[in-house]
Amino acid sequence: MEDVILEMKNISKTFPGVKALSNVDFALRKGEIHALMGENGAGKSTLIKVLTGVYDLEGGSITMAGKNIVNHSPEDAQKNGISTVYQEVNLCPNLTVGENLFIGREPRKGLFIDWNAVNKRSKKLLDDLNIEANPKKLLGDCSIAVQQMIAIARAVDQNCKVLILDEPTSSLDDDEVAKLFTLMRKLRDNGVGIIFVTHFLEQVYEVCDRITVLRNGELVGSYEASELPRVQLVAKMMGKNFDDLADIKSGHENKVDMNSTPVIDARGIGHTGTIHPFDLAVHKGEVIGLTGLLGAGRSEMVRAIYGADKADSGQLYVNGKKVKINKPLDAMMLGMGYLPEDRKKDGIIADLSVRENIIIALQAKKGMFHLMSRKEMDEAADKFIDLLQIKTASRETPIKSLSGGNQQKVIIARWLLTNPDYLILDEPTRGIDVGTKTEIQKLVLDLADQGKAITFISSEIEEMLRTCSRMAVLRDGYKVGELSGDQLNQADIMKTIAGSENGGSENAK
Amino acid sequence: MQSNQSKWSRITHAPLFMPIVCLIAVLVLNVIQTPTFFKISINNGVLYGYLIDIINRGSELVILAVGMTLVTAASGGQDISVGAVMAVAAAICCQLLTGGQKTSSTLAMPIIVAAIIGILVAGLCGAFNGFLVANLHIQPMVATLILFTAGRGIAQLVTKGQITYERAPSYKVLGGYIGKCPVPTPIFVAIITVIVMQLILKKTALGLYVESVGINGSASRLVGLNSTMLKFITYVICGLLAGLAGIVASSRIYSADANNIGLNLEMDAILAVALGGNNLGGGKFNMMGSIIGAYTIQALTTSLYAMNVSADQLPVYKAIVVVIIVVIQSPVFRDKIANASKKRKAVA
Amino acid sequence: MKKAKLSKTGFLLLITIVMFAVMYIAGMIIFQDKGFAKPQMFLNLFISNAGLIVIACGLTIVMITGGIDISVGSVTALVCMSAADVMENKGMSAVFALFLALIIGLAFGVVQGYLVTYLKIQPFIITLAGMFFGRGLTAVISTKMISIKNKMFLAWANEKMYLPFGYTNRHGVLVHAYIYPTVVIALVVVVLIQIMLKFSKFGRALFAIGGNEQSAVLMGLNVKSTKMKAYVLDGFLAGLGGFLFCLNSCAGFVEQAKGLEMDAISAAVIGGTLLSGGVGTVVGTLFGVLITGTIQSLITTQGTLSSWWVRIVLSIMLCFFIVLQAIIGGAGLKKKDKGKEKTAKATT
Amino acid sequence: GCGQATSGGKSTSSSSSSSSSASSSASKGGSGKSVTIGFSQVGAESDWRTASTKSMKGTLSSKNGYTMIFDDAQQKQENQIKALRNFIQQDVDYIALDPVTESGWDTVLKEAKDAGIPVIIVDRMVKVSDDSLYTAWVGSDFKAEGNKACEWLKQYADKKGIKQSDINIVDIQGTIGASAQIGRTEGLNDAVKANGWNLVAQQTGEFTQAKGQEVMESILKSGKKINVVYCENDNEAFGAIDALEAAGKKVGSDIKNGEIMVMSFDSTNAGLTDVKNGKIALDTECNPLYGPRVDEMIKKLEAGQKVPHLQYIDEAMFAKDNTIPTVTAKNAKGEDTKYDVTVVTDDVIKGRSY
Ligand SMILES: Nc1ncnc2c1ncn2[C@@H]1O[C@H](COP(=O)(O)OP(=O)(O)OP(=O)(O)O)[C@@H](O)[C@H]1O
Ligand SMILES: Nc1ncnc2c1ncn2[C@@H]1O[C@H](COP(=O)(O)OP(=O)(O)OP(=O)(O)O)[C@@H](O)[C@H]1O
Ligand SMILES: [Mg+2]
Ligand SMILES: [Mg+2]
Repeated sequence: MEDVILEMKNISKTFPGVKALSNVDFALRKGEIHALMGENGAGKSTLIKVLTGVYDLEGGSITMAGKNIVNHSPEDAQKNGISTVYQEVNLCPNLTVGENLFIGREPRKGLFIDWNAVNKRSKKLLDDLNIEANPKKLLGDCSIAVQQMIAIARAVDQNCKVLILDEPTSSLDDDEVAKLFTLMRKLRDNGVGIIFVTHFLEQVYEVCDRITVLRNGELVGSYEASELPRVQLVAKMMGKNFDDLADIKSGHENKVDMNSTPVIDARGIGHTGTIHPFDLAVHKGEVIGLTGLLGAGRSEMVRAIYGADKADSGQLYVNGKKVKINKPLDAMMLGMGYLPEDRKKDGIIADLSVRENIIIALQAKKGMFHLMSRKEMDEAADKFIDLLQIKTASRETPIKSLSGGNQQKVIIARWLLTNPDYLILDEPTRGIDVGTKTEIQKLVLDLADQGKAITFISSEIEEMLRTCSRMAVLRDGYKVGELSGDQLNQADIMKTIAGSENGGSENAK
Repeated sequence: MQSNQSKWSRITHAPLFMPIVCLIAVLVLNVIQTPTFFKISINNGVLYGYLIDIINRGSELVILAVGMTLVTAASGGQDISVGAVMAVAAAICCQLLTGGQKTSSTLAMPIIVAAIIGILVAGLCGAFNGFLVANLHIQPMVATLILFTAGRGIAQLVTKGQITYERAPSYKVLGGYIGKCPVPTPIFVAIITVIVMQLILKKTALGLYVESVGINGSASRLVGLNSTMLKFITYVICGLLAGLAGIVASSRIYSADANNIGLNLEMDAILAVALGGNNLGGGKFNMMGSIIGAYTIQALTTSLYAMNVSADQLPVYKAIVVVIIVVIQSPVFRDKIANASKKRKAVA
Repeated sequence: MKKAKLSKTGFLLLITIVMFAVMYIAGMIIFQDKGFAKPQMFLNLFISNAGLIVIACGLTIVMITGGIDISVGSVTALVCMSAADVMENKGMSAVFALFLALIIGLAFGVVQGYLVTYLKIQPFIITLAGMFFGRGLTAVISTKMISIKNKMFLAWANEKMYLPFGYTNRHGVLVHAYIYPTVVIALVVVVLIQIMLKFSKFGRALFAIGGNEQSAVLMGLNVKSTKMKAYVLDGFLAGLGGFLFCLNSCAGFVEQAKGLEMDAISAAVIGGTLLSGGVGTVVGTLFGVLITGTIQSLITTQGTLSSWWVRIVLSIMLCFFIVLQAIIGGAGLKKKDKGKEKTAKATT
Repeated sequence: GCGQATSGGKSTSSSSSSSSSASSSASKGGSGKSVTIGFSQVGAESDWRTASTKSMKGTLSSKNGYTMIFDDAQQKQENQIKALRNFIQQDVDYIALDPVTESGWDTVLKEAKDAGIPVIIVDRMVKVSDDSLYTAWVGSDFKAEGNKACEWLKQYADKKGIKQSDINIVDIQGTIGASAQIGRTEGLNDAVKANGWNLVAQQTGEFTQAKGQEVMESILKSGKKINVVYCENDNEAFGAIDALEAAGKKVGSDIKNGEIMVMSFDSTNAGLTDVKNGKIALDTECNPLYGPRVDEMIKKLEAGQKVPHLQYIDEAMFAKDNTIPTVTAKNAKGEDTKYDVTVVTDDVIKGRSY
């Protein structure tokens, strides 16, 4: 094979109770974008971590430009010209944006770090990539999307031969993704080999030259992207035929009675500094989507309803009754559930087992003195592991050792278990593979059919169009419009998001 | 063969395995040094022997370790004021019993009432710590530093700077023996504390809540847990238990010695938690581990006394044993050993 | 908007400095007639705490990585005792004693650093063992006090450096204020470490590790060697600080510097260092030392409190200070901090 | 500008007394300026210490023409150094220091001397390179305490016809490194060597009842023969007695018939009560009442008189009966001194405030 710059042979990796990789081969050519595909838990991230020395190499070999290498740590990997963006944003929240970009390779003047240069170069780097962030700002104060972009910026700025991107696009919106792709193509043209992990099939076909598919820790095969039709790719990933474009909405008629008392009726709810007062009504059986650009305040809107950030203005009516929500538990008691956007920070309780992570919300609702019996817990856990096909060694496995997508499924299970009347899903499909994504969308519609009210947030407009019966549009912390029925199409949504030239806060209601 | 091995590995990976091994190791060391170490006899109508000493003398430490485990799990920090809080509880209890006298051989009020008041005041101290940590988000070690310094001062204020003696025989019961029962009372107190705590952990969701809050506070809040309240509660429990330990310690010497009751015990309690395999950074905890850890420390102290190690060198031995224990407990070290033995097998 | 520019660390540092200034000036006004306004009174804060400043700087470094070192008090005692012993009993020179002090500190740093970094044992426990070990070893060298009479050493200790200002005494004579060389050394250490923290790769890596150790690994930093170096440097500074401490007390004895670790930790924390890591400055730590020193000084100047009230008032003032800092700091940073408290932990 | 501090070759006591008498013309009872004295106390770690503080504060009170600036060092030498520096800045007339430790005072005492403030050391001794750094010392002779207690035991054994080699003694030491522990342990060690006693065990009880009890328990379990327990303070003795009795031993002075003799130091109220009950055979006093002695010294210094550089405070011995009425033992300076043994009566106990 010509121009192979990185080759992995016979890679295996075992975790207690899981064979994450068995005898996987992988080859990356110079100047190609190579997609690494597979379901949640297929072993993509593990392969990357073995490659970059986060995990020890248990067997097999890695050659780079014909030379055998062993990376004992990401530091080694970087020295060998491999730079990586890992799946979860892995930066330091207590350092500034600029520092995160340059730490470990700071420009120096003599012995000292040249902070001016750091800031200047950061500014330039951020500007080049169109990232709106001040280099002097603390990273922890930036939204995840920005953090994600910064992680990418850090990786691409290093003169690398191999760039690895593990689901970099999961929290980016289309604009950002487009920016990233331009960048990736440029790097490819400069001869960098790129490994790209994603669950978005369109993206794969948009930028990738070749595709390697993993399933259950085993290599399925490597293919030219042009020679592998989409349906076949999915089939290879899942090991069975599957049509991800199935019109899942059919069979779910919209039976929402818009005149009934809304389950949730927010009037003038707002939270200073994040979301301006807004009105929002959600009815039984309805899936309402929130859309807007990055940072438009979708998450903030639902956080204010749920009491994650206590609303400081307006009133909330639940089933027509005025209620006061001071803390999330109040909302839960009123039948709400909230799947947060930032899985790592607000979702998983890392050291607890899958079982405990699933039952924790229900247990909190029941109160301290009504401990669920072990049997109840086990049954609940097993039911959802089965239902959502969560890939885990056992229900007692700590959630932190699950793959990213499977962690997300556990959090979804947590909220389904509480059987809420009103469920808020903020990016529920982030990092979830195609098969399951469809399952989740179906689930959402099923729940609506059962008479639950749902608010759904996703960066994928496609996905929203498939599930939502109504959409609210946000811009800069204001709710700027609401669309339903025929208006639910890409063009109209885009128009509303962009807004008219002069109207900042017109209300389409 | 296969199943044998997996059974063995299941045992060795059980959470309590290492703490128990360490305790046994310390005890075995004793038998070599002091052959009579395990001898238990009835002397003067009571049980008598080094083993009894360990279990008896370890009681206060066990009680403290229980509270310390909860605090550590919930807040990822330690309460270093427990020793001083013990002194406060003892001072209040004794002053109430002597009716403000320096020495008394009668009781100014029923022991149970005085003891409960003492314990409640200790709980109040815990509440103070809890407020600082949970509500004001002050780092635990610093928040509890306040009572660590002030506690003995308060105790002295209560006892007017002198040791208060309550010489009524009934006050000696808690730290001594109940009637003709040959088993020292502190053992019962410790066992009851442990049982009650185990029941609470088994029958309520406290344990799960505490772990959850300790691992990820913001996620816990979003699933409806009141992390402020939970942290606060653990500190109150820790305070109450410190109070109980203080009263037991005071009863042993039928007096309140503000300067010395529980002196340096906070460090031992923290050590017990760590030896029990718990992460001092909070999160998942193992109560039985801490209790075994506490007895391990007491076994060590008693053993060194039994071997007549001179007191000034005692900390050196203690340090060495502690390091050995934590090193063999360390997963990294165990992995290394496992790898080495695997390699040796492969060679053979 | 302007204020938002100030980083979180800068904001906390500013609060600390302002609060110190307010407290000191208040003291100068209240106790004007008691000499509190004299420049020497202020300089004494540095003179008496030179060793502590250096030790607390070392501690700040490991605290920034999210670690802790509670062995520093014992190391100080060991350093003083060894220095005294070699000079008085072995006839060595003061230079040798200084050397020995640094070696002892380094040795502690290397061993503790290795255990913490490479065997991943919790720093609290390792350094607790270090604390026992150091204290025990001190007693092994000698249980008696050794006072230092070495000429060169005493010359170092008593070398006053007069400053061009002072106060006019009751006879109208200008008494020059003075400092000792220890103060200069301490201040130089503060400046050097602050520069290192801000402007060196190593310094920034410390912050990255404290912010999120796992991320630091993934970003390609050499976490192990950085942490190891942090502990070695901490050990070195403990040795140096111990020697400065010794210059102040000119003696070695077993009970020396007991509880110094708590003083150092609280100084660092009051100065804005987080025990959970990732945040801290040594300038803040310096002010932390000055603040606790001033509180003590105010109480001494007042001079009518009974022993136990001294402890209580000391802690009330400490409490007041910590709480005020938490409230002002908390209010100023409220929005920023929300829900962020455990991000780092969820991953480790 | 760095100048070298030079203090004139004058002896401290004379230079300081003259400077202070110049500064405060009126002293006791005078309506004018009172004498300011800074007192740095060790802490409040025991009843004994509390009594000592009370004595100082009571005597050197405003009623008697003093202004006292009191500082509690909480057992930390570094705190005392800070306090002394503070006193110097406050321009006190005198400094009284009850040092936490014996050594480590050179620098700060030199500062006091440079400032012309006389320093009176009480209780524990200080070791400094230059004795003129302090004006006077008054305190206990711990070594002598040990010596005389052991001498008493020797004579007691002789009188009761017990062979010296039959004495099996346990030493429950004080906190290691404390001067009281050092002196009392040394006294015992010397006597053990001289008289051929068996030192069965030596372990610290850290001056507390709880530790004393725990250590005694442990020693008893070793099964060795014991007939004398030498406790280095009263609290340890209480603990040891409890442990002995719990193990079914009889505590008393009848060694021949299997009783175990407990000896102790300090002579607190509670200790003397146990002497009277026959539980403690001999309690050697350690006198905490320094107030009057310091008062006396300052009055002399104010009047321009000289005071002795070193003075020992008088300390008695207490026993249940007068089997041995007096003992002769060496004091710290190695001189033979005669000490009386007081028989404890209710009056003696009542007279003890601490
Ligand atoms: N640290 C770990 N300990 C134990 N098991 C692990 C650990 N990391 C991963 N696994 C397991 O290894 C398998 C592969 O995980 P991996 O993270 O590589 O999946 P992935 O393909 O990246 O999935 P996703 O698309 O969800 O990110 C999973 O079954 C997971 O549970
Ligand atoms: N590019 C950015 N630069 C600076 N701050 C941003 C940026 N994006 C978001 N923010 C901040 O984050 C807040 C909300 O962001 P967030 O991403 O949570 O909104 P969102 O509408 O939920 O978007 P998404 O869920 O797609 O990330 C905004 O108020 C803004 O202050
Ligand atoms: Mg992955
Ligand atoms: Mg969002």
